[in-house]
Amino acid sequence: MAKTLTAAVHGERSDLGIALLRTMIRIRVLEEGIEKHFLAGDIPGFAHLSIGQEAVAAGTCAKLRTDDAIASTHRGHGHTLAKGTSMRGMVAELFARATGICKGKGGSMHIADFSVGMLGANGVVAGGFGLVAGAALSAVQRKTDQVAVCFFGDGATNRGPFHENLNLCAVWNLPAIFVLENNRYASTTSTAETMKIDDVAIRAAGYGMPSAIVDGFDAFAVYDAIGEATARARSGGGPTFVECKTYRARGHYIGDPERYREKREIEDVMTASDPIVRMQATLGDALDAGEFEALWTQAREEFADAVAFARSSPSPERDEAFFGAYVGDRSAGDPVHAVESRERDAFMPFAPNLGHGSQGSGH
Amino acid sequence: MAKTLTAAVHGERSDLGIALLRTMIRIRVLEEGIEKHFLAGDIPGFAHLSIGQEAVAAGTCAKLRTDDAIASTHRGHGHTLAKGTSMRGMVAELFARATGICKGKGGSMHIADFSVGMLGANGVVAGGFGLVAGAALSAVQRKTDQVAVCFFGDGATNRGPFHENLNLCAVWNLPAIFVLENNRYASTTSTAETMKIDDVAIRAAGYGMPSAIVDGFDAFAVYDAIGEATARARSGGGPTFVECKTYRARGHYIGDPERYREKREIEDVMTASDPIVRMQATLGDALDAGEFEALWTQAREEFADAVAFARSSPSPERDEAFFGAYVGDRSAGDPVHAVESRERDAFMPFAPNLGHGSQGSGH
Amino acid sequence: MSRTITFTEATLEAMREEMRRDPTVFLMGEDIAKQGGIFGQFRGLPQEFGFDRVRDTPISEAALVGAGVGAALTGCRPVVDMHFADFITCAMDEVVNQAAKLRYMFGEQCIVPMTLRAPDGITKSAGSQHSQALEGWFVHTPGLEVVIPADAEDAKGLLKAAIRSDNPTLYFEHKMLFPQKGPVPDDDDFVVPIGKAKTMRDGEDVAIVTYGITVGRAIEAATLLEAEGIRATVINLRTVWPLDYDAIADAVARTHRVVVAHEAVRVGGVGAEIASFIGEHCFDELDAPVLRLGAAHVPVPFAPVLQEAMYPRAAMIADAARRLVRRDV
Amino acid sequence: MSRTITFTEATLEAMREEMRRDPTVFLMGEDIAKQGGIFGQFRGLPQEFGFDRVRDTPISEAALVGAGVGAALTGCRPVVDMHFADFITCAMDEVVNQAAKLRYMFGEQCIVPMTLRAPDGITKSAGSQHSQALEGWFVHTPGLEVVIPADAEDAKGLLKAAIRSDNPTLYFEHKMLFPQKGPVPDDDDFVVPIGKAKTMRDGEDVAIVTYGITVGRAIEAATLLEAEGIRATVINLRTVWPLDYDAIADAVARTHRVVVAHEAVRVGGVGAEIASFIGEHCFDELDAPVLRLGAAHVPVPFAPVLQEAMYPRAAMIADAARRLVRRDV
Ligand SMILES: Cc1ncc(C[n+]2csc(CCOP(=O)(O)OP(=O)(O)O)c2C)c(N)n1
Ligand SMILES: Cc1ncc(C[n+]2csc(CCOP(=O)(O)OP(=O)(O)O)c2C)c(N)n1
Ligand SMILES: [Mg+2]
Ligand SMILES: [Mg+2]
Repeated sequence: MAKTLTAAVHGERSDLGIALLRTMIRIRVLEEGIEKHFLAGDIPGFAHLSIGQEAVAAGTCAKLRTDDAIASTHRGHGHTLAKGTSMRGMVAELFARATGICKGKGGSMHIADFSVGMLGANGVVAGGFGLVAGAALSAVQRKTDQVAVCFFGDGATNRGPFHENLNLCAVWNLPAIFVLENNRYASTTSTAETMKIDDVAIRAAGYGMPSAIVDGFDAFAVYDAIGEATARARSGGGPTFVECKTYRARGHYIGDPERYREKREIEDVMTASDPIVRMQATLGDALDAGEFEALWTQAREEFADAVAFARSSPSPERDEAFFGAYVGDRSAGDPVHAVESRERDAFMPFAPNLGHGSQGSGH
Repeated sequence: MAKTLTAAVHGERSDLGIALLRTMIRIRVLEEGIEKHFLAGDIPGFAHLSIGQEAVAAGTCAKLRTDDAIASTHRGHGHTLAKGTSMRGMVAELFARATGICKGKGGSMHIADFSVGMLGANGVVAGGFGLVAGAALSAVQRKTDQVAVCFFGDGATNRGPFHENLNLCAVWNLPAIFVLENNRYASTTSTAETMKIDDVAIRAAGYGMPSAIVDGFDAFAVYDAIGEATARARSGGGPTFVECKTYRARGHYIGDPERYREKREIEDVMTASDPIVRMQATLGDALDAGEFEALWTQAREEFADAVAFARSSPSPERDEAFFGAYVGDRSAGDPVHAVESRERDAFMPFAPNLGHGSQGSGH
Repeated sequence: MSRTITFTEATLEAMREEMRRDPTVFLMGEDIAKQGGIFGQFRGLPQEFGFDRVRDTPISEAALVGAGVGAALTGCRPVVDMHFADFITCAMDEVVNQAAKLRYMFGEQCIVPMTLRAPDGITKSAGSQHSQALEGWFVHTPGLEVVIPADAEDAKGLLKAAIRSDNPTLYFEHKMLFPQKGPVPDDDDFVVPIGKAKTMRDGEDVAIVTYGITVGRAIEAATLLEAEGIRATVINLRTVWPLDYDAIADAVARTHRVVVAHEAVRVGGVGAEIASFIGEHCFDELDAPVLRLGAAHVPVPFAPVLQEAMYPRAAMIADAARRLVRRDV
Repeated sequence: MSRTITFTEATLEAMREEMRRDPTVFLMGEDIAKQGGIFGQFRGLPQEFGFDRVRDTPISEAALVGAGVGAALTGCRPVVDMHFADFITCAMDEVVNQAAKLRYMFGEQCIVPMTLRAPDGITKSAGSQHSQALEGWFVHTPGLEVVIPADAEDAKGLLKAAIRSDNPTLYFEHKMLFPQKGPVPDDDDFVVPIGKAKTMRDGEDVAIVTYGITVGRAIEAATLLEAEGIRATVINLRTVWPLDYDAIADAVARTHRVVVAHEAVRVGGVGAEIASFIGEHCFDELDAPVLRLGAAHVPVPFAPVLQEAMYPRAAMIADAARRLVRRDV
C-alpha cells in the first residue's frame, strides 16, 4: 500500500536544491539561536527544536502556495519559517515582545501566522488534524484549489483525532496532506514501545488513503512526495499520507535530560543523515564552498537582525492580558462584549492596578 | 491480513448448535417482546433492537466464562442475555422497576450485570473500548487468565477511542477481543458514506493486531473465531479483531422511520440469512421440529414470566433519585459523604417533599 | 408582524435565511441530512442547499468540531451539530483548547465564527448519558459565547446571532422545546443580540432569573404566584455568556428578592455565578438570600419517577419565591 | 513526628506506601516510567514496582482514562496521570460519562476506584494550553470527588485518600508546588480525609477561603494583614467536592467577612459555588459582600508580564480582605 519514493538530483533541480538548502540552513540557524537564547534566559516557556528534521519542513513548504494552509505542532519553528513567516516576527514572539507575530501571547508552542496560511503550532499533540481537515473542507466549500497540510509526529498518530480526521478527509475526498515526521520518539518513548507496527503509513490503508514513505532527511524526496500529494489534492483526488522517516537530534525540549537514548545514537544518525550535509553532497558542484558559506552567513545575519529587533521591542502592556479573547472586546461601545470589561473590573474589584512590583514573593 | 473463516457442522457439534440456537431464540423473543411493550408504552426511554444480529452475541458469549468481561453498546439486549443476565432482571429494568438489574436507574441503554461480567451497555458510541482495554489490563495486573470482549458497531470504528484502545491493547498484548458487528449502518448512514474501505478489519493491521472476518449470521462461525481469539488471549498472545458481517433487521431505534433504506433490502437479507433459520437448517436432523418449537415456547414462557415479574414489581422510591452516585452516600454517619445530604436538601432548600403530584403542567 | 411557529421551524428559518445570505455557512453532523436531524431540525435543508452544505458525517465528534474550527479559521461559518449535548465531551479539547483559545493566543490574527448546536436537557427517560445540561463548563471557559433559547423567538433570533457572531458560539437547545410553538417576528433580519436578557414578565415582589427550558417553568410559577397576589419578574437571560449583569442587577434593585433557577446541576452551575455576582454587587439591595434551584447532584436517572424528582419544576420555583416574599427563609 | 520533605517526595511516599499495601494499585501515564514524570513525581517507582505496575503509555489520553475506568471496575485501583491537567479535555467523555456515572446508573453494582493525577495551574509561561485549572467543571459533575493539595502534607494525605477511595477521584496538583517543602507526619497510615477542610490560620476579622496553590498566597496575605493589625482566618479546603460546607459556614460565623480565592477562572468557578452557598445559608451572618478572586476571563497568556497580571496573588487577596474589614466595599 505504501510505496517508497527515492529522489535524484537532476541538473535542472539545482536551483530548487539551493532553495531547499537555504531554508534548512535558516531553520538550523534559527533553532540553534533559540537554544542559545533559551539557555540564556531570553526566551520564557517551553521550546522544542526540530534540528535534524529540517528537510521535512523545507521540502513540504517549498511545494505550497502562500494561500495553502499548514497546521503545525509543538515542534513548529521549522514549519513556520519554511511557510514564510519572518524571523523578526518569530523571534520577537519567542522573546515575548509586543511586536511578536502573536503579540507575545502565544510563544513557541502557540505561534501562528495567518498571513502566510500558518494556522498555528499547537500545544496539544494531534491538535492540528482537525484544523487541517477543516481548512481542506473550507477549500471545498469555498470552491478554491487550496490544499491544507498537517505536520505531526509519530506520537500524535496514537491519538483519536488522528483517526477521526484522516477518515473524514478520506471519505469526503478533501484536499488534505498528512505529513508524518516519524522521528522515532514521542518525548521519552520510542515508537516500538507505543505501537507494534514499523511503518505508520500502514494506518492510511485503514482509511482508504494513498500513502508514501520517504527518506525524511532528503528534502528532494519530501518535495517530490508532496508534489504528488498536492497534485492529487488540487485535482480533486483527495488526501495523501506521507510518512517521513526522520530523527530529532536534540532533546524533546530544551533542557531534556534524555535518559531514554544514547548520545551515540544521535551522533550516528546525524553523521549519516544530517539533511543539510546530505543536500550539500547531493548538490555537489552545483554549489561551491563559498556559496554554501554565504547561505550560513546570510541566515546568521537574518537571525542577528531578528534578535536585535526583538530586544529593542517592548514587552506587551500589562492590560493587554485582558483583551483579545473575543472579537469586540476592545471596543467599549460594543453592546455585546462591553460586559467583558465589567468582568475585568470584577476580577480585581477594587484596585485594577494594584500591587505591581509589590506582590510579595511570587508564590 | 484478515482471513475469512467458515464453519461447518460436525456431528459432535449439535449440542453446541442447539445451545446457540436456544440463545438466539431467547434474544429474538426478548426483543420482539421489548418492541411490543415499548410500543404499548410499558418501556420508557430509547430501545435499540439487535434482531438479525443474534448470532454474534450467541456465538461470542458461548465461548466466554462467567468471569470474563464484556462491554456492550446501545444495542445490547442480546449481549446481556447471552452473557447470562436473567430476563427478569432485564425486563424489570426496561420497565423502570426497583427490581431491575440496575434498580431502574439505567434502562435499555445503560444496562449492566456485574455478576456475570457484563460491564454495561453504553449510551456513548465507542464507550466500551476503554472499559474493555481496562478489564483486559486488569486481568494482566491481577494475573488471571480472564479475557475481555468489546462489542461495537461499524459506526463506532470511526471514533477516536476505537483507535486509541486497539493500539493500546495491541502494544501491551492485552487479552482483549474486539467483536465488530458490522451491520452496514450507523443510524441513518451506511458504511459506504462514512468510510472508504470495505472491510473494517483492515484497520486492525494498523495496530499490528490479528483479525478475522466472519459470517455474522452463522453462530458457529462466530463461535469458532472467538475460540481462536480466546485461546490466543488466554495464552498471552494478545488481542484479536473479529469482524462479523451482519445486518440490523429493525430500525435503528424502535420508531425509526427508516428513510435511509428500502424495506426490500431488509426482506432480502433476512430471507437469505436470518441467523435462527440458518442455524436450524445447519442443524438439520439434529433438531426435530418439535424440539425447535419447544425452544420458542420456553423462551416465550420465560419472557412472559419476566413481564409478570416486572409488572408486579414496584417503581423505585422517589428518594432513590438522590442516592447511589457515591460510595458512602447512603450512610448518614459517613464523614465524607454525609455532606452530600446537605446538597440534597439544598436542592430543594425548604420543602424536600414538595409538590409531588402537584407540580403543574410538567413543562 | 409575527407568526406562530414551532421552535424547530424557527431554527430552520434561521438556518435557511443565514445560508441564503452567506454562502460560507454550512452544516455538518450525524444524521442531519438524510434524516433531517433527530428532532427534524434540519429537515428540508439539503434539498434547498445540497448535500455539500448539509453534511451527514461519520460518528467522529472530535473531528467534526476540530474541522469546524479549521473551517472557521479559513473563511467559513460552520454550524456543527453535536447530536446530543452530552457528546460535546467527545470534542472537549477542540472546544476548549482550540476554538476558545486560538484568537487570544494568536494575538487576534484570526476569528473562529463557528456555531455548535447541542440539544440538551432532561426528558423522556433518556438516561444519564443523554440528558445533561453542560453550559456551566463553557461559561467558565474564556473565549466562548453561550446562548440558550427559551422559546421559538429566541430560537430563531439567537441562532441567527450565533451564526453571524465572529466568536465561537455554543447554542444549547432543550430537546423538549423543539415541538413548542410561539410567535416569531416576520423580519428576515430579526436577530436576538448576544449578551442581552429579556424580561418576560414584570412584578415587584420577587425576581426569577433563569434561561432555557426553565423560563417556561418560571412563567408557570409566576402564574401560580399571581393567583396568591405575588407579582414576580421573570428574566430570560437568553445568553449565559457574556451574562447580562446589568439586567440582573436591575431586577434585584426592583425586587430585592431573587430566585435563580436552571435545569443543570445546582452545584457549581451558572446559578452560582449569578447568585454570587448578586451577593457581590447588590449586597445592600437584598432583603433575603438569593435562592438557587438546579438539578440534584446526581446523574440523571432512567425511571420516570426518579427523573422527575431531581430537577426544578414550576411548583418548586413558586415555592422558593413564595418563601422569599413571606420571609420564611 | 514529622519530616520536612518536598511536595514531590510526599506524593512519592504516598504512592510507594499504597502500592506496597495493595497489589491492585498500578500507575499509567505518558513519560512516567523511564523519565520518572515531568516533575520527577514518579521517579524510582518502576525500579521498586516494575514496569508492569508503572507504565509508560502511548499518547492516548482517552484510552488511558477509559482503561483506568475499566480496570477500576474489575478489581484494580489505577492511578492515571494526565501529564498536564489541560489534556483531561482529551478524555472528557471517559471522566464525565463513564467514570462519574457508572455506579449510579448501574444501580450501585460497581465501584470506580480510579485516581486521576493532573498537574495544573499557571507557571513559567507555559501558555494557554498548559496552564488551566479546571476543577470547576468536575465539581459540577456528579459522581466525582475532587481533591487539591496545598502543601506536602496535603499532597501525601490526599493522594493516599484518593487511591483508597472507592469513588473516582481527581487529584489536581499545581506544578509550582512540586519543589516546595513542608512537614509531613511520620505515620504510614496518615491520610487526609476527603471532604474535610483545614484551618491554616485563625483570626476573627476576615476569612479567606481557598485551596491549592492559593492557600500559600492567602497565608502570605494574612501575614501582610497581620502587620496592619488585621487578623485573618485562612481555610484550606483540601477537597473541593464534596465541599466542607460546615467549615465554611463556621468561618463565616466567626468572621462575618469572607474572601474566596482561587487561581481558576473567576467566572463560574468553585468560588461561585462557595460564595453563593454563603449567601444562601449564612445571609444574616454577613457584614459585607463575599468577594471572589480568580483568574480573569481570558486564556492564560505567554508573556510573563501578561501572565502575572491575570490571576490573584497575595497582595490582591490582602487588598480584598483589607477593604472588607474597613467596610470600603
Ligand atoms: C494531548 C497531549 N498529550 C500529551 C502532551 C505532552 N507532549 C507534548 S509533545 C509530546 C510528544 C509528542 O511526540 P510526537 O508526536 O512524536 O512529536 P515529536 O515531539 O516527536 O515531534 C507529548 C507527550 C501534549 N502536549 N498533548
Ligand atoms: C459519541 C456518540 N455519538 C453519537 C451517538 C448517537 N448514536 C447512537 S447509536 C448511533 C449509531 C451507531 O452505529 P454503530 O456503531 O454502527 O452501531 P449500530 O447502531 O449499527 O448497532 C449514533 C450515531 C452516541 N450515542 N454517542
Ligand atoms: Mg516523534
Ligand atoms: Mg452499525
